[in-house]
Amino acid sequence: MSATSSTILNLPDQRTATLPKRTYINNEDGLLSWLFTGDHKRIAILYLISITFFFFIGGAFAGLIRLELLTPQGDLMASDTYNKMFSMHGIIMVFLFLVPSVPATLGNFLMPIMLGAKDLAFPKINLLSWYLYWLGGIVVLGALVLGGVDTGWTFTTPLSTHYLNTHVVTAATGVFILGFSSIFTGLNFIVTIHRMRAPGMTWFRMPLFVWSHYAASILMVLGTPVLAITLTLVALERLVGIGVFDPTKGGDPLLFQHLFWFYSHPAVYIMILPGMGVISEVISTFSRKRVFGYTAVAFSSVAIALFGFFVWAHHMFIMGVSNYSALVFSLLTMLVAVPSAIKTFNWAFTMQKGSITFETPMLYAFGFLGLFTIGGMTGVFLGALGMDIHLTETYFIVAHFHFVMVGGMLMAFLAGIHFWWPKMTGRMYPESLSKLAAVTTFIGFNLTFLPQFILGYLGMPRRYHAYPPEFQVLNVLSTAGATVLGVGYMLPLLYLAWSLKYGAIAGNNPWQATGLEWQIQSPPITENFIEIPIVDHEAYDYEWLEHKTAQEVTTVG
Amino acid sequence: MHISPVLWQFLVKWLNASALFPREASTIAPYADALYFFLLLITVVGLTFVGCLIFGFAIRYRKEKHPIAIQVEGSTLLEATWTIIPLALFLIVFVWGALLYFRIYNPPTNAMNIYIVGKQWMWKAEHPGGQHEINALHVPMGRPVQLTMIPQDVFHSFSIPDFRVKREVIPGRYSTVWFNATTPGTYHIFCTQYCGTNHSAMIGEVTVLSPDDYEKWTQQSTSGTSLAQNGERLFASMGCNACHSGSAAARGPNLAGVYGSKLQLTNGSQVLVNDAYLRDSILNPSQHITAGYAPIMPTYQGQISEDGLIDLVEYIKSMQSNYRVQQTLTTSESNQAAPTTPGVVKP
Amino acid sequence: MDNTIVATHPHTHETAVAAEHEHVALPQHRHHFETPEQQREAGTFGMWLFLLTEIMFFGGLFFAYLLYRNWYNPAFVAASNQLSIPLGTANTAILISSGFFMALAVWAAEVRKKSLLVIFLVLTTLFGLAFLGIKYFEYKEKWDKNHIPGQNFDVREFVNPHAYGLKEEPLAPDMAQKTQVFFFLYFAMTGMHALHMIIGIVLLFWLMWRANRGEFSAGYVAPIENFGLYWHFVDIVWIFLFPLLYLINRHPVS
Amino acid sequence: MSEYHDPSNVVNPEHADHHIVTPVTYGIVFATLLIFTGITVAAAFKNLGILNPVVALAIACTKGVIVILFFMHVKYQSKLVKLTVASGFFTFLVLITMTLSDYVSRAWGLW
Repeated sequence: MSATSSTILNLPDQRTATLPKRTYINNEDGLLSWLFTGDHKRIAILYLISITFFFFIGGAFAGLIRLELLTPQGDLMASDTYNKMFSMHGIIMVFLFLVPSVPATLGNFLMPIMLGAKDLAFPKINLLSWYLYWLGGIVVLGALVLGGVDTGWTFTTPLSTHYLNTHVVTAATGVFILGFSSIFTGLNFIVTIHRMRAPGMTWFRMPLFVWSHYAASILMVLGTPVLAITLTLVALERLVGIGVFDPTKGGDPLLFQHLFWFYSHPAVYIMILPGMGVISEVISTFSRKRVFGYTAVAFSSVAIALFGFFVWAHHMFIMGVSNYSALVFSLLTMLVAVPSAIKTFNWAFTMQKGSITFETPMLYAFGFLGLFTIGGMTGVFLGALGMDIHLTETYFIVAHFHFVMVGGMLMAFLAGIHFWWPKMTGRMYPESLSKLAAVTTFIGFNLTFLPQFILGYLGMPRRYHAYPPEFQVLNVLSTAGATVLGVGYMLPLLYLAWSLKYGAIAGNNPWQATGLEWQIQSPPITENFIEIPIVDHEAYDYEWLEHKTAQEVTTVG
Repeated sequence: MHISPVLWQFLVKWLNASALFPREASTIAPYADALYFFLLLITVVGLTFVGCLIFGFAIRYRKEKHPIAIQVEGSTLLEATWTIIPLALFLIVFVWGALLYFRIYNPPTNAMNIYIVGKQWMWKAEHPGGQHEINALHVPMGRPVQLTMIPQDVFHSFSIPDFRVKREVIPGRYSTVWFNATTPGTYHIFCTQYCGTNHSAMIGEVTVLSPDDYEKWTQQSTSGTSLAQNGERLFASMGCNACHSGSAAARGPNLAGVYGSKLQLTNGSQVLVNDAYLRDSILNPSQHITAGYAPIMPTYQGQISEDGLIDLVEYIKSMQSNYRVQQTLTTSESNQAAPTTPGVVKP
Repeated sequence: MDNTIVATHPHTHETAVAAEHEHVALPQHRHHFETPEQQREAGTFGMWLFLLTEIMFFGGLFFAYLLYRNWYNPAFVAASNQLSIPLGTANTAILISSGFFMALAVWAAEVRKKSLLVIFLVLTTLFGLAFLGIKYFEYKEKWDKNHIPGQNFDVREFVNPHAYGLKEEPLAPDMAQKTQVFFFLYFAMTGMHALHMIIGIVLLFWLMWRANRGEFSAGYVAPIENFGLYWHFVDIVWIFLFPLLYLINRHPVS
Repeated sequence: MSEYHDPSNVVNPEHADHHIVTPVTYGIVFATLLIFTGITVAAAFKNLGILNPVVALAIACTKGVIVILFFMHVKYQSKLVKLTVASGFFTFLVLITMTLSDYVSRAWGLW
């Protein structure tokens, strides 16, 4: 391969290349061998299929919401139907897609390999986590089938406890079960990272992907149970009428808000941190350069996890928390924005003096950087007390968290899926189509959500089924963008499925990346390594990789 | 290309009717917008900076031009720079935001008060003079107006985007917000906290009138009885006057002139009597026993609507002497109408 | 294996597998751990992480308790005095004993004494069941007095205690309503605790059965140890619940 | 294998040797717990004013710590486990104090 080519893609000779004979995919046959597997890679694939399924269900709701908002009148569906749509969209996307997206698929698949372990510490619990995911998913879908739930994903009391007769308890049960699924994933990761590292794999030799998953796992383990107890109390309040959140019985509705956001704010870090890990890997690989300021990026992940527990009340600034408290939480919110800024600059500087190529994962990573910067900065708007008064509960909020969650997390997820697709399946996806998809997604995304910032400053409230006519033009733009975005998401589904059979054989290390996962065959064998590796280099050590490749050429050739 | 003139006109009209920036119709709005533009500025600068870095590096160090990467560990100086500069910016934003927050939530003392009751799915405005409005609010221009708000059911949120004010309406306690409208006209009121099926129908209009027009409107639309007068009737019919008669031997404390005073409670604490205190001591009296009185007052939780509470609060606020209370009491006693033990009477 | 690259060392597959099998001393040793030691420590660590989630789970309830106890102190005092101190104290002692036998069971497993292990597990279970039995009678009394929060909640006893032969100060009617908050928290907290006990007892039966088969008599003690952690955690929750719920203000009001 | 291959993590700070606690220790701990239970009941019947809940909680914390240290073997565990336990209680305290900061400061007035 010549040094001046514009890609680092290095595939084996397609005329002679074959997939390895023995892989985790064909190690055992039959559906049962998948359903009772303990193999983290197979569970990751199970998860991947499951979350894709739920992503498109949630996406369908998003499409219907945007379609309804095309006109100012509520003409496509009745208002309670609309309310059920956005509630389901929220619950499915948050609990069934975003929280497990990267950790349960890519994290599950890669974490043990990156650490040089044969599997996660508790394979059975890992499988249990997937079953709980489906149990929770089915209960949530059950709530939908039985007639829906219209609380929004936030289950705000006293609305959810006393004023709705939809299936709140069913949906809450589903989310409760999903919480356990998430706890078990996080618990497994923490134990694996602490206990299963290969000899020589010190903390500061771990890839940043692992660091960010470590931070996210801590949040999962410590935050999720608080959501569980809160939802239990909501369910009890509905079923027995106990009144902890009911002001007429002496309860405080704000207590619900505190407990709910104690989980749900860290939850946004659970969602975004693993995505940040993916971006670190991708940018490093396609710049052929170690991540700039490795320790700063690693510690900023942990800092986000730590500070993440101190800022939840910024969701409640106008809800009647005391002014003093609001001040403290606003200040802490400003502090938590700093580690994200540090990360962004480090990623940008990783490219400096690198040797950059522009494959699909890198394009998605560029998209992530731009959109996450906007998403993060608009978070500062909302963290500033006085600004929050005008912006909160409007489309500004909607645009902000979609920039972080969809523009950030989903871009990172797609970057990761494309990046590790050859490792997971042994085959390449079609490059030009995937680039098209990346660009389509980026354009569609901006068209969908940039107008919503303007709508938000105009004051258009979120969760509105009908709206004043002067907001229509921007809503039409947004809906048009959503259509493009939808196409952008359908494309990968199609060509990735296609590539399973017809993609080019990828070989072990198509990107010439340094991670341990790239040094084994693709797809890997059942216990990843024939022999547990001994790690003698840092992550992102491209000189080590060059040296190793040179040696292989001399010994094999 | 030929565009049908009808379609063209429609398009032009459609685009002209669209909004891109909200009107500035209160004294707060320019302050909020100033912070907004500052934030926009740092966002754009930050985004441009990150964008320039990415595109600059991507072009300069693309593989064709720069085939061999040069490994760099990192740089403490740079790390410190991009820790401190964002931190400093964010702290400025914090201070600025906090100042704005207190501007919006700290009403001036001379503000006129209007009560807002939110219920699924309408806004009821109650003016002290006895004007009642639904999904509408008339306010004078150039006078600070404070809204004292409470919902009957769930969380709502009262938002007037063109004034840049918003406040959650919290079940079980009064919340307040204030504004000083600067331009006559009509502006949207939104409920921004999701409150059930017809959440998006819980919108209304605030009409800002010039002082003269406002005077006219007040005269024309009054219901004839002020809130305090309603409250007085309620005070008698609920039997409050039996204990709070103001006489020395009364079982309840004297309420005349109590509003705005500092009260010594049996539990030793001192409280300022305001709207929230009055409402709470009607619903949860035992936590607000004035020193020297026995905890015998029954609770009115569930027996009186939020509107009724507002009437009572407004009445007690306006009460300067007990003359009329005692008059009512004598009349009703002579008629044998008022029960001596209150508590079972529903309004 | 033409497509396989061994990460660093050029060992052959056969020697690697053989080397692994040397480590395997116990049938319960799982393949993906290098040593039983590593497996045991991973198990303990995982169990502790699970207990962290339990801390946070009860944490929400404890905060609700803290808040309402401060808001409605008189109601909490009066309602707390309705709980039986002898039963509560007895239960505390019973649960501590149960924990003690659990600790001894862990010891018995560690020194590989099968019959002692089974005996201690049985004792642990018996004391656990005794705790639940007493709890049942406490709940039943509340049921009879209509002190279960909900539709039928009855505050007469707190408004007019003397009529019921109680020496309490009467509560104002609005404050008496707040006793419902106390009782809800009482049932939620002790109920969650009892639920954990029931789960624990089910697990205990399973462990007893396995212990009786001699599964834990050859040096593999992780399940006993980790269950012990769980059981002691349930203990600790009660150690906090007892003073917080039963002993709010037992001394005469000064 | 090479010299830094340490499968049993003997030199790892996250590692601690397996320590068997004797029944005698358990017995002493058991007795202590029972005595503390007695003290906490007795203390509740004395009027200590504001100190009543403080004493009750202090005793409960002591008992809890004893159980954690001995029954749950944390005294003999690795630094990692100790840190884990501490972090759990730390997060719990964050939940309590930060939420309480709102409730306590609400009473300070509306500014």
